[in-house]
Amino acid sequence: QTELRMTWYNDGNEGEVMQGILDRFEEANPDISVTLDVVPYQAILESLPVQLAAGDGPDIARVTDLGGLSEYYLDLTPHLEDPEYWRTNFGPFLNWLDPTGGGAISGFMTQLTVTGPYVNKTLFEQAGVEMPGEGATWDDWAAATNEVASALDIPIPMAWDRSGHRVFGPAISMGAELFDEEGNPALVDEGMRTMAQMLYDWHEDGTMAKELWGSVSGSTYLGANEEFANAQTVLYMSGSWQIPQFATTIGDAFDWWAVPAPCGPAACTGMPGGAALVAMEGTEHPEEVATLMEFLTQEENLAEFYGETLFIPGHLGLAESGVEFATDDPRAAHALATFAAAVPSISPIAYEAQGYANNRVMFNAFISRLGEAIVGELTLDEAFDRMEQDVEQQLAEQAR
Amino acid sequence: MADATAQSRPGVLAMLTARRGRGKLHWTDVFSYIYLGLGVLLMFGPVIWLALSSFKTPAGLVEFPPTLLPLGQISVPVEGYDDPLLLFSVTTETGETRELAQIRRIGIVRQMVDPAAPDERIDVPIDAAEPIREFDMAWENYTDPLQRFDFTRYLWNSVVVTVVATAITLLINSMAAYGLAIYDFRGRNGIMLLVIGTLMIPITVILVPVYLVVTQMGLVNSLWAVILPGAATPTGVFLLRQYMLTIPRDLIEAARMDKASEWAIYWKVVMPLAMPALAVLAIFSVMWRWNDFLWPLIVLNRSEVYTLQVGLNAFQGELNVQWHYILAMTVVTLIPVVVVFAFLQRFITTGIAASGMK
Amino acid sequence: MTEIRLETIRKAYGDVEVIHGVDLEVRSGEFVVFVGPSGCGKSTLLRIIAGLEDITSGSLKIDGTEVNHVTAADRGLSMVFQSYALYPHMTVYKNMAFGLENSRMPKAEIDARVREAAAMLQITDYLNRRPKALSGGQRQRVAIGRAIVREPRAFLFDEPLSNLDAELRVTMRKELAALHAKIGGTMIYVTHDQIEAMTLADRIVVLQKGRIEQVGKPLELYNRPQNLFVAGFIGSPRMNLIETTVTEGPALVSGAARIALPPGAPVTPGASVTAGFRPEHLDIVEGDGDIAVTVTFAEQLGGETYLYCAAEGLPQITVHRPGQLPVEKGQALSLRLDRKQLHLFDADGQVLANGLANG
Amino acid sequence: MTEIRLETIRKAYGDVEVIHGVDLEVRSGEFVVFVGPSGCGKSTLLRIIAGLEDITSGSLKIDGTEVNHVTAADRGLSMVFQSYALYPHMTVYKNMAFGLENSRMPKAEIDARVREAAAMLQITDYLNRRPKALSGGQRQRVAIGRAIVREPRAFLFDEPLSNLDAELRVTMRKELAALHAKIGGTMIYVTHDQIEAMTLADRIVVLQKGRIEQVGKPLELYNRPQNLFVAGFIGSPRMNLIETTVTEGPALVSGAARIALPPGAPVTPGASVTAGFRPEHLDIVEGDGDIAVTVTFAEQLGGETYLYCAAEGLPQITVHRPGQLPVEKGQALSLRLDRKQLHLFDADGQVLANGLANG
Amino acid sequence: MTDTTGFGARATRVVTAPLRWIFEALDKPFQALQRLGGIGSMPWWFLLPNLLFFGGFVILPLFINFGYSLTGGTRLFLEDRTYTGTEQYAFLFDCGNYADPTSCREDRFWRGIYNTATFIFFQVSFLVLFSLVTALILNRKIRARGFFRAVFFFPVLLSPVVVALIWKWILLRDGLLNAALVGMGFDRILFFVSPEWAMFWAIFVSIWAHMGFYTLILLAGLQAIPPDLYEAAEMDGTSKERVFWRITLPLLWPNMLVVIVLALIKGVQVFDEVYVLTGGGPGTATQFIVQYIYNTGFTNQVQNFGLAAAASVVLGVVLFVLTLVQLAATRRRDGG
Ligand SMILES: Nc1ncnc2c1ncn2[C@@H]1O[C@H](COP(=O)(O)OP(=O)(O)OP(=O)(O)O)[C@@H](O)[C@H]1O
Ligand SMILES: Nc1ncnc2c1ncn2[C@@H]1O[C@H](COP(=O)(O)OP(=O)(O)OP(=O)(O)O)[C@@H](O)[C@H]1O
Ligand SMILES: [Mg+2]
Ligand SMILES: [Mg+2]
Repeated sequence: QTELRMTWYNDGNEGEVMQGILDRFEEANPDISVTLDVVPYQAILESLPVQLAAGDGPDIARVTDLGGLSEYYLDLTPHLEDPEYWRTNFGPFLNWLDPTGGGAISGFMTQLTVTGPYVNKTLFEQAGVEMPGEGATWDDWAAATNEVASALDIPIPMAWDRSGHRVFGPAISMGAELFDEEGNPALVDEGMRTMAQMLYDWHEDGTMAKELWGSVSGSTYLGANEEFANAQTVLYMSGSWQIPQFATTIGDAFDWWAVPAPCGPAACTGMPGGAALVAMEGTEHPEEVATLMEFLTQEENLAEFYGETLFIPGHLGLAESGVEFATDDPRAAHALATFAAAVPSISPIAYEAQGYANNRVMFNAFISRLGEAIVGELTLDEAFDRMEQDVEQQLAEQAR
Repeated sequence: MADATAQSRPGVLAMLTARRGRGKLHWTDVFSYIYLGLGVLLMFGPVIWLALSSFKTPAGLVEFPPTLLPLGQISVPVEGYDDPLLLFSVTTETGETRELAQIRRIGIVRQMVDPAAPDERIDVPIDAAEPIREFDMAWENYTDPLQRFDFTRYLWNSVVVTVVATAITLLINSMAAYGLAIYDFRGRNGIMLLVIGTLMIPITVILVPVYLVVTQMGLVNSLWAVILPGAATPTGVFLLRQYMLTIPRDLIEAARMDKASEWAIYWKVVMPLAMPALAVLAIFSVMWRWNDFLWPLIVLNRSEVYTLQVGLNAFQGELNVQWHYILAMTVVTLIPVVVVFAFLQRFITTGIAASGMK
Repeated sequence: MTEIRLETIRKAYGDVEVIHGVDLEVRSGEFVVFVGPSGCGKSTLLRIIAGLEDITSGSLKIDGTEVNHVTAADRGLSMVFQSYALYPHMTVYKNMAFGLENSRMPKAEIDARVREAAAMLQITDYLNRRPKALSGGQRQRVAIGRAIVREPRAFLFDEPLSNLDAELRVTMRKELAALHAKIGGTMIYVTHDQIEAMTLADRIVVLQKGRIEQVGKPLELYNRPQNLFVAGFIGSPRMNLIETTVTEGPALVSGAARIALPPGAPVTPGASVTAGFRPEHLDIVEGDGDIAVTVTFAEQLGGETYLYCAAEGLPQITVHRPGQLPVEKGQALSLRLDRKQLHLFDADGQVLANGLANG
Repeated sequence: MTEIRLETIRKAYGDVEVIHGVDLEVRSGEFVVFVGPSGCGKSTLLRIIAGLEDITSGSLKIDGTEVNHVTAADRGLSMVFQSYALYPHMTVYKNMAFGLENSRMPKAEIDARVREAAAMLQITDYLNRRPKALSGGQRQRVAIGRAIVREPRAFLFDEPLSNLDAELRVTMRKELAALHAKIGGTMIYVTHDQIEAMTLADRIVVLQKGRIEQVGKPLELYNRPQNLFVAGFIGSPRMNLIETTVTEGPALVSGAARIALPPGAPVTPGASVTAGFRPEHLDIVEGDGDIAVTVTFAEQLGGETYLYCAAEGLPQITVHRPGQLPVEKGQALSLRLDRKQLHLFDADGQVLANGLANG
Repeated sequence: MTDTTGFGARATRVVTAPLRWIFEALDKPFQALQRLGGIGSMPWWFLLPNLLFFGGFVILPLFINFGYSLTGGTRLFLEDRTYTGTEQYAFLFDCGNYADPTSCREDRFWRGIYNTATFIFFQVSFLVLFSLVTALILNRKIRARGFFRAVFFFPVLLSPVVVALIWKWILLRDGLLNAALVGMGFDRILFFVSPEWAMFWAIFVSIWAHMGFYTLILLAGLQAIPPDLYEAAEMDGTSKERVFWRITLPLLWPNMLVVIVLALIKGVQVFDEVYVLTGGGPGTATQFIVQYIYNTGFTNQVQNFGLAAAASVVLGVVLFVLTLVQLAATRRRDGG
């Protein structure tokens, strides 16, 4: 009997759902057993790369640094019965997993995410403020949330996840290009400066609270889901993955509403993203891994998975046909619909950024330096210089 | 004879008035007891606060101002509704307060019902209703995360790691300490310098090289990978050696005259006498091993070898900070430490005092 | 029974030689006491015999076999340490049994031996106590018991009584003497206490600076010291020693002292001679004596009296008389020496005479 | 000069009273020694006088002023501790100057006083050393020096010599006596050493269990003990004490002893009487004596001899004779008591007679 | 401990039975070694197991680490990495002005160093001060001394992560402390937003967590001071203040030295508790040198082992100097 190990992390109930599917798989393939090793997310980010580099990695892992770890992925193509199925249904995402563009098939998205804001609709109602509608700009939202907050004495008008990934969507809306003509990263341009300046000003004028972006260092992630769930903030810029969690933690305490990505001069886009389940090159059982991956990507299994976890499908066919989400919460359903609808309007730059192997270098450089600027350790201009230096240095180091 | 009566006054009063010198109550006496009182508050308070908080619901946790005890909202069964409904204290427009149960909330309005008169529906603006609460321990903070994984297995792994590692640490460190304390040999100073030198290297900075060594030995994903690397602690050698130096040489020589082999001297004479220092090291070792997180996270990626610390943190996802679980799990990991402390604290005090060093 | 022989034993720590060639034979069953000033090498010599220190050169023989390279454990000797070195974590029983267990003796025999020794030393009642719970004298006995049970070829003691208070010391001294009388083993005993040496020893070995000064029976050393060092060292209070010049007569002259010697005394006029006379060999006489002194200080102990006297040009002269003497401070006395007990030493400190005919 | 008066001083620790009403007057310039068995309260009494312990009841007066509530610092006394309690981190000079600096004395005067005391105690050469680098005797002197410089109203000593070895103790004892002779201050001295008490004291205070048993000059206590406790306590080796019955004659009979008493001895036939006689008051006689004994153990110290003898129905009898006695173990002896030195105590331990006419 | 019949003792015997068996079993081989090599060889046999572990898991990694510092790239295995010589060091030390981190190429490294220095300065001073005060008070004749001693020692047993969580939980925006402040009519303070407050709490919490240990060392020192010295001082008419400055403190000095040096070394190594408490923020206000190393080598997407290793070698040199200071200090104590 062959044992396969799958390293997994959980944001919600996806582990349990996956376990259910795996049980069925084992039933169908008695000679293969699959063990789900649930680790803290920190291990996926920090330990997994080292383990993979040392050759001690698992057979399959759920990862978020899609491109960065691509050198360790297994190309499943030779082992798949129907590679075309994969190309058709996972086409755009396969490139994220293979930034070299060689056409390898290494895995699929357990979850597609789209970034975008949530608002506390109830607060708007209580304050009697009109919610900005489709096509509203970030400035409109800033003004509206400020109005609500001051009317109801809400401490934080607007909160964003402390994450470069979250910022890049709006930044692209502001006109950031992220890459130069040759496709090399060019982090700081006019659009990015506008975005950074905007965030900086919001922190200065109290639209955003320094607690989030100012209170930790480096690239540390901090979310505002608690503040949002406790109605401490009017608008929360995060992403589709919060839906299952809000459905349980907020429930019907107030009306939490996902709204379409606000606009900038260049676009109205969020960032795509997500986690992928990928096969690892280090495996001793590529055949069995392929068997498992094929099983997992069967349409009905994926449909069950996305449906139960309330994840936006990373399967084009299912995206088209729609997944029946296992929720009777109208707010969750609305949010899912909103994010799913946003997928077509995502800017190509955003896709390119998400597919770029070293995108985290850019994210981190931006968020850590901007954070330092916000607390006053650097001026914004110094911060821009440092961002570029950081990116340049890390890429150089990697190229050695 | 005010002093004499003070001496024999019993109980708390005596405790409050007892003091070092004779003569009048010195300002230092007053200061001492204020300091000690504040000390107890400051040292114990936070831990107790943590323990209390760990029984609060997520909503209770973020409540401001916080309540001292964990409270839960009361729900009552109401005729005509399948599930019990949550009870609120409602201030009506006329200013009187009533206890109403909520059916559902729509926008900024709660649809409510009087449990006594279930037929009539009342609409109440949300800010006019206050939840009614009572003391309620949110045990689910503990049971939920513990059910999410194989708690007993991880616990067993943690216990194995802690016990085996502590045993190995005590054995090899005490042997080394014995060698360095009892014998006078060429190279001893060199080894002591090495020990003291490495005493100061924080493990965090050599994580990767140690991982390389462990990989090369093929230990990854076995408990040995967690047990072995920290076994030869310079701290332990240093502590034990300093203590063993205080054992009179005569005893060693007496044992030699008594035909004891060097090994017998080590374990029958020196080890029992080094008990206080061994106990201190044992306590520290248990503490280190039990709480170890960063290192197991790197070398263990298979669930059958997870330790409790890795397992408990596995519910920390990419995007959640679930304080109610974190606090509860913190309390869980605290329990063995508290137990060890309760049993061995007199060893700690005599041990460290006697070894005069860490 | 065991005979121990030391042949030109030398011991150096690094470059410093602390034992300079010691020759000594300890006879079977003999109680030999090492005395000497602090740092003279008593302990070192004892530890060499025990095997706890290496020998730098020379040869140590036990019953005729050289044991230079035999470890302490295998020499079959027992040692009682000054600190007793009882194992604090073991009961008295365990302390005594430990050595036997190490040689894998059957449990029953261990038990028998321990109980026998305990009975002999009257510590049977404490067998289950830890040393901490014993008084000084009891600890002492346990230490001896631990030595006895192993039925060693010889016993070594390093100042075993020096940690006890004066009264207990007297008791334990008598017990040790009784013990030796009873079991009769070869014993080597280190002390710097005069009285212990005098009362316990069959023979005393006086050491100084790593060399043997004299070996002999206690009263022999007391009565016939072979050199100035032994004369000054043995006896408490010390022998009075005064440096004199021999004049015709012959007589010894120095400051306020003029000691006429009987004819035939082994002195040459003009020579420097040190005269030694013990405090108890001075009589207080009416009229002219040998030395005219003034009492500076009198100690009336009731049963005996010590007088400390000053005399012109002489060091302090001590007088020891039995009973209570009605002597006051500042009183002038005339002292007369017992010639039979007068010791004379030449300029090199070697003895010229131990006792002369009464002059 | 300072007079210290204790009036029914009591001291209790919690519920346990350890000093049961002590009355004592220490006269100005007097050297008073407290002796008594361990735990009898000597140190406690001294510390009460020093001000280091509170008084439970009673009154302590220095020069007529009650000082019960005066702090130690303000009583103007100096104390020399058993451990010396020298400040290990200060030089000898600093140690001696410390107390003076506390009272903000001008530097020049401090210097003068320290140097004067140092000269007197012959420690001028060590003024810059730390206590660690001094020998026991030197430390002792520093401790005394520290007491002297403050020119205290009285000196208190708590077993100051007990940490020294035997030889040094003798020297330091003499120095102390000389010191008292020189500066003449009031001194209270605690010891459990017989000889120190006998030789140093103007008066000895014998304590037992927190009570005074007898106060008197040394030889008075030695020759005329008022009760059994003092008789047994003063004198080393101890007085021989045997319990006897008075028969007609009168005579004292017990076991192998039959001691005829001269007529008029204060005894009633049939009464129980304890007879006490010191070891040096026993003569060895040919033929019939008072007690027939067998020697169990003889200690020949050269200048004197101790015999430990067994007699039927009696405790061990100690005999102390000057000189070297040719006595062997096991030899039978006949002992005769000096009636002039015979002490008789009644059944309550109170004295009946200290010395009788020779019978 | 002396109780040989109680439950505790019996339990101990049961627990130690296997240990005893192991020791018994090891007796034979060690006796053989002793017969073979004599007593002179025994220390090495006793040291051997520890040295093996030590060599494998400490010394060897230290060498590998040094190897890393001379190489670049992101490869894990030393042989795959590009040799760069001292470039990593040069990069670290590329500064316009060493006193101004913003002028340095690797500004975070220097910020880490300056933050660590600030932290150590305050943490060590106050740690020593509070330990001393606590030890002095615990050394007085107070009731329930054992209890109070335990109270102050207790936090030493908590893991750094737990310590940080406990305090974070209290210091949060809606935490207990802010509730108290609001209750007393003050404004809320966002402790983790202000660099000064963040540093303050980092120092405070680390003192809270470690004070008990140092207190115990000082307490041991205090208890070793003979009480009669105090009585002698009392007889000498010394005021309490003077007794403290002139007697207690000098005699406690050796222990103080141990405490200071240990606290310094632990201060340089500070990482996890502050990392969990403040996350190094706000900005980089509480980012310390060890966190810099950890981030550089571990949390960044490009795991820069070489640079991290170079920084840790620099840190090692600093620690080594501190070690020498300690050795010199203890030497002096032993000698003088
Ligand atoms: N380990 C050693 N290294 C160097 N010298 C030593 C050592 N042990 C002892 N000595 C020296 O050897 C000499 C003899 O020491 P020993 O202990 O035998 O003296 P002792 O006669 O027993 O003295 P005491 O009566 O003080 O015990 C001393 O001068 C001592 O300094
Ligand atoms: N602090 C205390 N608490 C309770 N009892 C005490 C205390 N100090 C002394 N004692 C008791 O008081 C009695 C007298 O003690 P003290 O120290 O005065 O005796 P001592 O005559 O000096 O004895 P030693 O000759 O052994 O020094 C003893 O029984 C002792 O146990
Ligand atoms: Mg010696
Ligand atoms: Mg006393």
